[in-house]
Amino acid sequence: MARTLAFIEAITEALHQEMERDDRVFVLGEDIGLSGGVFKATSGLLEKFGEDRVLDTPLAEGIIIAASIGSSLVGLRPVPEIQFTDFITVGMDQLVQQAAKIRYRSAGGFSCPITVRICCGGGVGGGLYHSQENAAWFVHEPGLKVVMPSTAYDAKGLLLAAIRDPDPVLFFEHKKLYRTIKSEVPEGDYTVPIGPAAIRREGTDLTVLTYGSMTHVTLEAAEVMSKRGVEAEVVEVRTLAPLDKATILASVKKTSKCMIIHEDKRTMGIGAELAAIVSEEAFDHLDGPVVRVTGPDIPAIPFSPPLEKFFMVNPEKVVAAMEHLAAY
Amino acid sequence: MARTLAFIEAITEALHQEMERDDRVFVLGEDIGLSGGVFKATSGLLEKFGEDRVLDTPLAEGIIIAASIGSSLVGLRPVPEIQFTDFITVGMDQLVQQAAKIRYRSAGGFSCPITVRICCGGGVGGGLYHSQENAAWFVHEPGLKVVMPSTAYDAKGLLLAAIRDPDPVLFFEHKKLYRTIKSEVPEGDYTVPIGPAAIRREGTDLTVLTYGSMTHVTLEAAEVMSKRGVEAEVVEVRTLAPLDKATILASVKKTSKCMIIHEDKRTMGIGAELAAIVSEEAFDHLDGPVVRVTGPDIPAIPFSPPLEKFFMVNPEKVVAAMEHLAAY
Amino acid sequence: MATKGSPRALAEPEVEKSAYSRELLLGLYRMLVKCRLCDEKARILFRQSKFAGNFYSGVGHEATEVGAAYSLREDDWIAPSHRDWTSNIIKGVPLKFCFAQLFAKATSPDRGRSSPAHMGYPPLNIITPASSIAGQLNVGTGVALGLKKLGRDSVVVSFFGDGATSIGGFHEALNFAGVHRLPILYVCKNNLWAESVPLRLQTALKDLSDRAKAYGFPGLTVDGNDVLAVYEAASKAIVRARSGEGPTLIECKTYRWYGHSEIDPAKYRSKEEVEAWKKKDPIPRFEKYLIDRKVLGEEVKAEIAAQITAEINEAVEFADQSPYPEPAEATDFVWS
Amino acid sequence: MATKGSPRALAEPEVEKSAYSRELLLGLYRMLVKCRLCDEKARILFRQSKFAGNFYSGVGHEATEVGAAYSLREDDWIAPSHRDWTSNIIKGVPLKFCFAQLFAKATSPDRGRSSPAHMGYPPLNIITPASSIAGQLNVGTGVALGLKKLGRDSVVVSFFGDGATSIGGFHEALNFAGVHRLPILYVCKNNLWAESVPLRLQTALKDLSDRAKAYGFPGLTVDGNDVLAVYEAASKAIVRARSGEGPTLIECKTYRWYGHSEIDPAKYRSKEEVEAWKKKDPIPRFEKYLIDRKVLGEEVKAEIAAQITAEINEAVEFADQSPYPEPAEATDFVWS
Ligand SMILES: Cc1ncc(C[n+]2csc(CCOP(=O)(O)OP(=O)(O)O)c2C)c(N)n1
Ligand SMILES: Cc1ncc(C[n+]2csc(CCOP(=O)(O)OP(=O)(O)O)c2C)c(N)n1
Ligand SMILES: [Mg+2]
Ligand SMILES: [Mg+2]
Repeated sequence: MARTLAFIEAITEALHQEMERDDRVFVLGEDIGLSGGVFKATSGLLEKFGEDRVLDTPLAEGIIIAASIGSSLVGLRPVPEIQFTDFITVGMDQLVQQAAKIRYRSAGGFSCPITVRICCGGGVGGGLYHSQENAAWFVHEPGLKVVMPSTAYDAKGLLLAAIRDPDPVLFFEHKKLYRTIKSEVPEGDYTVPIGPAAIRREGTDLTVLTYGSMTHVTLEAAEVMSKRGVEAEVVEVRTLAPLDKATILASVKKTSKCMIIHEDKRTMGIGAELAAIVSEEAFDHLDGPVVRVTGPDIPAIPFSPPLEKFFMVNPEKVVAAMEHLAAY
Repeated sequence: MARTLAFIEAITEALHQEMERDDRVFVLGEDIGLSGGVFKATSGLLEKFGEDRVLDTPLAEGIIIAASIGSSLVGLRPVPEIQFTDFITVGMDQLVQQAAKIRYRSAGGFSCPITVRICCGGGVGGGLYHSQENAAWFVHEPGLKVVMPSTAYDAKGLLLAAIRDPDPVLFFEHKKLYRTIKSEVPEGDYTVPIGPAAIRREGTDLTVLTYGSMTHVTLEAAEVMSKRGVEAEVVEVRTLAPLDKATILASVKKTSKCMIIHEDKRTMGIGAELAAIVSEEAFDHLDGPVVRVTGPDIPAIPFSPPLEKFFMVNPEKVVAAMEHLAAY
Repeated sequence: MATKGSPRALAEPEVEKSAYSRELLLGLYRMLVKCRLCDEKARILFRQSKFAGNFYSGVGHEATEVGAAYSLREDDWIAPSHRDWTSNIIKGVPLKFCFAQLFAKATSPDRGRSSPAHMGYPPLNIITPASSIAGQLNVGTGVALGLKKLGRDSVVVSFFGDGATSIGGFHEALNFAGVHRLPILYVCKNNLWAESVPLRLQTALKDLSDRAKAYGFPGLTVDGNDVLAVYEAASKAIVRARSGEGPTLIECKTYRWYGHSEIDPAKYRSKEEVEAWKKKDPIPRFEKYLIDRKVLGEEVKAEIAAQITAEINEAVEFADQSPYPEPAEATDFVWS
Repeated sequence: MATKGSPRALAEPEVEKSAYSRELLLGLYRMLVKCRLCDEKARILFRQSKFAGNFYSGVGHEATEVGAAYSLREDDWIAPSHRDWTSNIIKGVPLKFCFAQLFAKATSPDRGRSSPAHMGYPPLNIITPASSIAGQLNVGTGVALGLKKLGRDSVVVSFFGDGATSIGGFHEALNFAGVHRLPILYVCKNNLWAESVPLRLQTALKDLSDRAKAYGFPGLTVDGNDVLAVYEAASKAIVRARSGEGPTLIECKTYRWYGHSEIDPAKYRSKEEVEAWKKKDPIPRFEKYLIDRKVLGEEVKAEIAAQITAEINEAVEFADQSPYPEPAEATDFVWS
């Protein structure tokens, strides 16, 4: 049976159910046990599973990830939490030099089934160091899988898929979605496969590639445009690595126009790769430039409300870009 | 007067001259003093300037960079060396969260004039952890400048410009160039400005965007193509952040075709951003897809010679792609 | 070394505890009260939604903050962390800027960029903090290296919590400072918790000052709620650092009264623990000391409180009246 | 716990030094010689251009490597670093794979992916090392956590140099292991230099075992050229770890005879220093000990050397004859 759950409730439920189903699964991170996490994603786990499977760790992202990698080598299924992606930089070495490469460098002798839950994203007044995205770097690192759901349904299904996946998965959770997004979520077990993008809205006039919280912004803009006679096809790239090129290219070939929306700053954001793929592999089908609507190129989202607002992509900015592209 | 210097000699000379000229400049890093560095780029400095300005550091990239940032805040001009970019992941937090953002987060109250010399690149049998590039991540981080020279002339001129620049500059040195590339280098003081790309070869049939050691591979391929009647314009993007969009776009608008060559793995490599810029801002001028020739999407360059060879872009691969694009 | 313009023109710390001047004692007291009242005001303003984001109250830590930073000169540096908004006040930043910081107005030192509690002040050498823990400690160590290289006799005080001692950056910084005998004071505010993580899950040590044993310089543990104990330890360490003898790690055992931040109900701690620590409030304790020694009387006490309250109200008014930054300013100060 | 298949079927380490068996003593000796001969052979092969890349010789460190790893069971783990190619030999990896690793052939455990000296062996729980220093130490700590969670009594031995003790990852790992009393042995091979950086520029400590004082578990310094001293310290620590009493840091003072790598002439060290240490060669020293005690005679000694030499030649032959991996294999093993 499906009920309506908030995005974060879907994550919590996935963790509870998977820890019940598979006793190799354990969670670890800062503040996740006694307090249930800064956003309460892990609430109830300590009470139910005890300190042995719910580990409040020292403040040290490197060892949080390394402890996960190491214990995955002996067959466990760790699910570390990184409170804010802004602090993933401290764990970069472990993720990029260890997790991403251990299968490769051992020619398959070791595998590293960890699922790193990482809270990210802006628009909630987090300021410079609680609003970053930092997913783009990891898409450049083969060996890692990177996912970012936008619905409660996908949050549960993708998280279960991630934990069961034999590879290291970075599971990005946009904090703005935690309590603002609700959707129907089956009570039982199900997975959403890692890999396939989702077509969230069919359309014939232009393709919009997006992910994370921008999925909702894009859909809102698409509805506005629909009233103006432009039907956008919205493709949510919920797996960012490896990318679902087939779905992306099929949509662009159908609509002949492509736009990319992301919250992250522009240069070398994930939109760069999406644009590159489209312009290389669907060039003959394109009837207009591949347009990116993104955050500006500044170091991070500043705190003061007018500055944050300036940064964020909103439906109006998307609509303006859609108007422009549709008329191209 | 100009003499011929090897790429690495130009770097050494720049360090010597700038340390003589400006006593705020000092170098620090692992193995750089007593031994003159793993590749000898800093040789002679300890003897000439003493331990106070040539600091052999503990094995800890984080504090190497942080010590640089901190001492730059009080007016010094540190030039830290990172032996291999493969270990920059350990210093990621300091570079991204501190160096890139300190001017921004203090509204210009602090500035951070450091020049991080980083040795990178493959093709010399370095294996998984001595062949990485890792420049792409930083191009995504406004506040940082990223440069990568390909000639001895630029190596000296850009390094002097970097040290004098008021912003943090990541100065990438491709290790394969150190002793294989020689060019005329003036004895005296000069700078090559950070920012402008260089047109290394004029051509009318297609534009090739490249940087680092691939500049030479590309030029070699361009000569082959010239004999076949195709004139490629080779634009070396020697400053990777911020990008010189004007030069890039002007060339593509002239030739109507664009190819990108880089050694780094493909997905989310710097070619992604270059392709995105071209396909968004020069779309109307394009007569063919924006083609990327890059390393394959594997975690890093493997050691065994046949495997490394498989990874590397070489003139043959570039020629094949040029043939294809030229005929498009 | 210039101390002109410094609101507290202390040329050098006083080192003989038995001979502390009346001026010093009253100065410390005034500063304790100022920090407390400002911090409590910030909490009220947050709950009144006068500013957004979050706030990390340092109530309970005043003796540590004041004791450690009070004897700094204007040319000295502070590397604060998330819970050290008041270190700006101690170093002498006008209150109006401190509240403008909370309100993220254009008049704040960073023109609204950083979050409310992450405050620095370049003109007084207070490093605008990044959130990432141990970062300031690392950058502060770099400043100390720079000062030493320049041959200056300024010092750096770096503030951080128990939590920060677990992360790699802490180790790299202290090890480096040990090798080069840098002029820096590492002040660990051990308040027993890093968010909801208790000390027993952070370290196998009893005293975090033992961490210094790995770096070859002194580490000491002091009662962080005893302002004179902290002042004494810090001023000796500062003198030591200034004269080129190197760093000191001072662990101050203290407690935060409220949640990790204003949105944390802190249910993970027992009522008893919180109450026991509130009884150790550093301010009444120091008040009693001063009253017993006839340095302070009820009248002066009231006067101090009134003065500070007036100053705070004026500062809040300033912050309130200040404009927000213009949206397009968001793209300023990225590169030079 | 299974020891079947282990080439050295030692069920448990011997802990009473006075009662060490003849078998143990000879076993240690044989292993010392094997490591030395293999390492010197590797250096020759490198200089003969039989393999490319680089090699980090461990000559001089044999007593440390052998002493620390000799009493491991097959189910125990090793987390080696760049200078621990021979730890594979000690744990029982057939020599042919060790030389195939150097030659980066398709028959190497990683099918030619890692560089020559960065060798692991999954079937015997030897973690294929990344170069980035302290990484293995961190991942090894994670393995120890996993073993503890699974309720196994296996242990982990992590090898690293003096240099590695400066980096943040070292701190995070040891601190974490201290909190959770993990079954791991941290073996620091203090050879006085990290590349060309002398100890005085790495740390203000005299003994790196003092680093353990920051983590609440024992740290000890032993003569790293005395195989029995290392064996004794390690086997006690292993017993300790196996029985749930937690980690130990063992600093072994030793020296590397040659450059940091085969391309480093190591001119930064004085001839006197090198010669003095060569005089402390752990192998003749142990030989003398055994001969004095009549455990070893010239004949057995020659026999051992001959046997090992034959084994090495066969292994090199195997490596030589093995094919390189196919170019297109480069894209294998990226994802599952
Ligand atoms: C690298 C990093 N990881 C996580 C956080 C999130 N965080 C902010 S404060 C904090 C706890 C700090 O505890 P402590 O150092 O004891 O200082 P206290 O808050 O008790 O003053 C955490 C985990 C961070 N800021 N930086
Ligand atoms: C994070 C990191 N930085 C730099 C290097 C380059 N590097 C390889 S070995 C080494 C020195 C290691 O010294 P030590 O730990 O004492 O080990 P030893 O070589 O003496 O055995 C360095 C700097 C590295 N591998 N990893
Ligand atoms: Mg704390
Ligand atoms: Mg060493």
